[in-house]
Amino acid sequence: MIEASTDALLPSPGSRVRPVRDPFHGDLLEVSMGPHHPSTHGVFRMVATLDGETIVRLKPVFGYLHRNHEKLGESTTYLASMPYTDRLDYLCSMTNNWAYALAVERLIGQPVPERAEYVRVILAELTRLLNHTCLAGFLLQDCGASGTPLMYAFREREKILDLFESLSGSRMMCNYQRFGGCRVDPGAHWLAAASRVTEGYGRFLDEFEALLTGNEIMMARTQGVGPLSAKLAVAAGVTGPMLRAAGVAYDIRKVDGYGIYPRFNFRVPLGEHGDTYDRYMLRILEMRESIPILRQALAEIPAGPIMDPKARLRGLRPKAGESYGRIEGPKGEIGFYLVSDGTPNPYRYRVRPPSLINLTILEDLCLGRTIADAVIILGSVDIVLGEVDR
Amino acid sequence: MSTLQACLLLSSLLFSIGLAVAIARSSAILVLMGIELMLNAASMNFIAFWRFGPNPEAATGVLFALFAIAVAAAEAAVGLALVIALYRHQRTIRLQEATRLKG
Amino acid sequence: MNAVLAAIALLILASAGIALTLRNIVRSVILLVVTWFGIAAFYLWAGAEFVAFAQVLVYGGAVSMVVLFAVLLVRHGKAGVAETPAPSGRIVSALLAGGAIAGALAGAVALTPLAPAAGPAPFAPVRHIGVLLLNTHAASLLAAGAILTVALLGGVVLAAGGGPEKEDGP
Amino acid sequence: MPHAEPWLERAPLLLRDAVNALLPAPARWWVDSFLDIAVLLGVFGLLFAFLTLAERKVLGRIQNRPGPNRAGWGGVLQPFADGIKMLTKEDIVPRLADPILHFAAPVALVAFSLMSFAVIPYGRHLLALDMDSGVLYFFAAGASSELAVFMAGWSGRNKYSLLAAMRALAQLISYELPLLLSFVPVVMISGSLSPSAIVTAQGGWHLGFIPRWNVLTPWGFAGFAIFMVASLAESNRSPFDLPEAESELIAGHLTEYSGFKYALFFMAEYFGMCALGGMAVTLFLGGWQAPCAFLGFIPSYAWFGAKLLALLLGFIWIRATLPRLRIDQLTRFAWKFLVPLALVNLVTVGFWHLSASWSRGFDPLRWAIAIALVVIPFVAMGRRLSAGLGPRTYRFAAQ
Amino acid sequence: MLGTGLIKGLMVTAKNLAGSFHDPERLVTTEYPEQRTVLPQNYRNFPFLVTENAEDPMGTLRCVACQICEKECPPQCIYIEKSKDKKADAAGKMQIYPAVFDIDISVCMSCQICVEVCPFDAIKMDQVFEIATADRFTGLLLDRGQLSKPNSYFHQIHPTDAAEVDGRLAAERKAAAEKAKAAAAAAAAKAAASTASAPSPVKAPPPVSAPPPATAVPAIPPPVSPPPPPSPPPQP
Repeated sequence: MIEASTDALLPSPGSRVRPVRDPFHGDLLEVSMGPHHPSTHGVFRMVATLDGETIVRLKPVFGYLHRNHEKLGESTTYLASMPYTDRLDYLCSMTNNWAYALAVERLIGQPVPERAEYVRVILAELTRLLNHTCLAGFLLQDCGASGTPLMYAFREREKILDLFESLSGSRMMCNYQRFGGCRVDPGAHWLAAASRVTEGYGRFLDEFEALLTGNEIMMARTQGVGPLSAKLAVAAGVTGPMLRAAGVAYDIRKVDGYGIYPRFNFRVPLGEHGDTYDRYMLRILEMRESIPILRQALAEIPAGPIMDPKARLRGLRPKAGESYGRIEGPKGEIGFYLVSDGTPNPYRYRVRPPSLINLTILEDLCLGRTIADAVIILGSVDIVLGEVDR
Repeated sequence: MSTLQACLLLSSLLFSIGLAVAIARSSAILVLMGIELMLNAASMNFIAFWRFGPNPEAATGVLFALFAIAVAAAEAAVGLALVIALYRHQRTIRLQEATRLKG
Repeated sequence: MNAVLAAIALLILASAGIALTLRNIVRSVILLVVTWFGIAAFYLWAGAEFVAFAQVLVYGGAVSMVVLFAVLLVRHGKAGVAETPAPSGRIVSALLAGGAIAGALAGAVALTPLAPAAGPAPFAPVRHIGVLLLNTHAASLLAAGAILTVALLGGVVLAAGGGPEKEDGP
Repeated sequence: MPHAEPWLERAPLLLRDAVNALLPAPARWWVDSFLDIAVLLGVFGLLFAFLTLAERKVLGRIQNRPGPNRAGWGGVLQPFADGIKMLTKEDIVPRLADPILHFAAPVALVAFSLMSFAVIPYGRHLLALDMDSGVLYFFAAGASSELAVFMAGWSGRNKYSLLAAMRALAQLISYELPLLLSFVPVVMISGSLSPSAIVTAQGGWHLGFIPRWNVLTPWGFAGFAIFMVASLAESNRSPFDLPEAESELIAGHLTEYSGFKYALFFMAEYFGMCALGGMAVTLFLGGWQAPCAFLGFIPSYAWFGAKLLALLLGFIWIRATLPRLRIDQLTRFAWKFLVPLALVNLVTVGFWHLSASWSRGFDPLRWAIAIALVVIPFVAMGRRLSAGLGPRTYRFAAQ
Repeated sequence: MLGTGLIKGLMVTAKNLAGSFHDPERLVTTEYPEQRTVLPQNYRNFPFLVTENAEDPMGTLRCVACQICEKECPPQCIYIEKSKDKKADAAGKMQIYPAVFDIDISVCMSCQICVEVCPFDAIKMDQVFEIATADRFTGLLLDRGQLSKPNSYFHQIHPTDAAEVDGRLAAERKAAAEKAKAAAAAAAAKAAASTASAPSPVKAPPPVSAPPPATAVPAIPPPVSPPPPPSPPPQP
């Protein structure tokens, strides 16, 4: 309607309203959602073509937050890239750090002391709790829940961020892992605090689920919305909870058994329908599985050095070669691929960002759904634009 | 001129405007609106006669106006459904172009 | 009293007249809604409270919504909100027909000897109307109900018949 | 207790009489009307101001944060600070907008929502306009307000606004019917469309202590529930706030509004909420009647105010908790659930009316049948509505 | 039944509404300018340069302008120019010092890498965060004077780290002093031997005197608290 009227009444060439002619659907409405839109989780943009409220075409546009991350990684030393990995997925800096440290450790053959491995597991699982909590809050916010679940999620997230802050000095940009260990030793105080947070988390999850998981509106909004088939998920390289929600048992903690994960006894929940509700519930279930891991790690952590005494902080000159370090990040497989040519800077520095790769199937999930569904599907994909655009 | 005559004059003018709308406009929706206006003008007459008529206790004028409103609502619903069906089939609601009855 | 009537008449005729000339359908429709409100005011002035509110409820609340919905649904292409004008011949004939009818009716009204205005405004309480509806006019009420039901069903069938989109409801 | 009314109850009457005594007879009608309007505007204007504050405070408390608390003691001056901010902001009208409709929409919306205050009986002697068909007037005024929402959405020439306008229309068409059907039982029982008569019909007590409010009967409770749900939808409150669904449509029909026009929309939303709440109190909660006989010394308008505030708190509470429906679910909920339920409720009230003469012995049976007539369709239709939805169990990968 | 989930959710919010009035767990807001959270010791934000002597902040910088941090800084926000001359450092040794030491705080991302790579414990992380300024350019470009803060400040914000650093530095200096003393003694012995072998005292070198260590580190306060011993791991 707008396009017709602008044609006739308001000859404004600067108008950004463009009609879309489609012989099969009549004239459609093209809506540019983003880059500044309340629910695109940052500066993401979806160019949605609507027939009524139904999406017939959806083009994700990203790159508004591109920062040259990989090129920067190739022009600085190995150590200097570490703080930059914090800024990839700024909710999960600890796991980003770990994946990068793992890649470099593999490149230079650096062992990691036992205590550091335990600390890494503790931090990774705390990060998983943090990320999934945020996701659940944001997803329910996208469903229109007036911020209440989001505030509850942030209330709990705050406790984990406080832990991170007292350990690494920064709440989100932790820059904590080093090649061959971790930077600071968590004292007994910190471990006790982490234990308290872990024990309180189950209660929070119960309350959070009572708030909205059984809610009829929430179920009506999410069940059967945006189902992702296992075939498409595997073909598109989707990883993480999204893949497992589609029913594919693939968890790098089990597959690779990196670090000391084989010592832990935990289950990998699987979804059946692959819809938005499954994606949401998978995260809740994973959080519930993370709690026993944390409990075990906090109980078993040995004394000892946190850094390998022979580890070198600077002046790394790895022998020519390549390595790939990947871990199961909260959003999926986060990996770093490094090629060394013997100089202090990596020859090639490449990130495998789970957010970006999970996002590539957005249009497949949204076609035929309404614009309101697209918002929650995007919310359930769990992206952070810092990682998508890099 | 008595008040009743003024009322009747008003309703006849409204009726004429409705007629003009129905004839002059090319959009099917507006044609329907014109017909609605004519119906309304008729209802106004009922009310006017009830108000100034000899036997207001029977309230026949009021009841007639009520029925007219109900039937007009039904007419609007069916008419607009027709417009939408027309648009579905022929991609236009201009009456000059909607010359085929076949869908 | 007559000043109020004059104001109401001005509102009704002006809004309807302007609606006749506007090219923008949405504006036309909204002006026609104003006309309907004016007619409701006329009913109120005449003392038919119940009819006035029914008029607002049905026209202002329901018919206008359906009309606007229809305008938005058929908004694309040539049938956009800016209506292409009808051929000038039709406009002339419309004005002629409207003018002729208006003249004839006005003449008739002016020339017919009508009984002078009755006394104070009659009052039709809701209870009275209800009793009348269910006693004397029960058959008409049933007929109106049947017409409405059939119209509703017909409307749904017509609007939902063609394609995947529906006017409203399931 | 009309013979022994406390002076507080009669205070508004006394005030009016005092004013009237000073005036010549011809001016009294005008002054009275003006007084009514001024009092309504003043009271509800202030209520609006503090309701925004209360909403933000309650929402904050529910979300574990204190809410606005900087302007004045505990934040009491916040509404006025907001008002000053709104008034001094730039009023932006998009270049492509339809300027007339863009201006008219907020004005019409506020006007319509104010009109509905005229017929609500706020107290035994507090009623601006005692109209024979007052309830009909109320809903006529309310139904028109959605027209203004459409105007707002359409005039902005913004695609989000346009989608919001479509949604507003669909929502109105869907929820007007259950809203109207839900109060028909009350009209059937009390035999009047006049709000004051409906309130009077709810006076007195069953067994001496259970108030004879409509909500305390099976059909009344069902009607009240349907009325509240439909009025949530009518006033565009969460979980039916689709026209201004922030996460999809940015601000819906308000996207292109700023400054004072935006404030007017806000005001109209709260006015509409107050009016619908007031009507719900009148129709179902016994209006200004006190819940117990011995509490009759508290003036009736205080009871009305307390009930209204409780309902408004309920609105806020619901908003703080529930997510939003999708537009097709919204219309389906209205047509497949609320409308049939309201129709069944008509049957229930018919039964209730016909069985009114049953002797004491059959009274429990009457209640049981009426309750069954309400509950069974609710459960059955609720099950059909939520077919295929439900909690799921999840499997775990083999170790 | 339809609605049970809704009611459950409403109960949760009601519980939170009530809880926010008496349960500190449910009202977590800190009203910032009036209330302040206690920053953890490890909290870091923007680096500063440590000076040994609070009275002479510029004269006793630990920094010797080795430029390692400048090289390692990921966003390259440090700019150092070496001095042409040498000045005595806190230990009295003649050192090159930074003639210019600028950090662009608007670029710095507080990653702490400069601190980790500094071999002289000369740059440490600060805990300031209220540094907003309207001046976009010079206001955020801190120079040597603005960056230098006394060691006592370091003790104040990071007591554990500071104590450890001071202990290490004292040990190093002691070792250095002993070495110097030993070297001096050796030299003296050698000199004595050479005098003994070559009895011509005319060309004897002047006696080398190492500065006494006690006066070398006058600004170091005693450690506030010893670093906590490595905690025994909690055993199951």
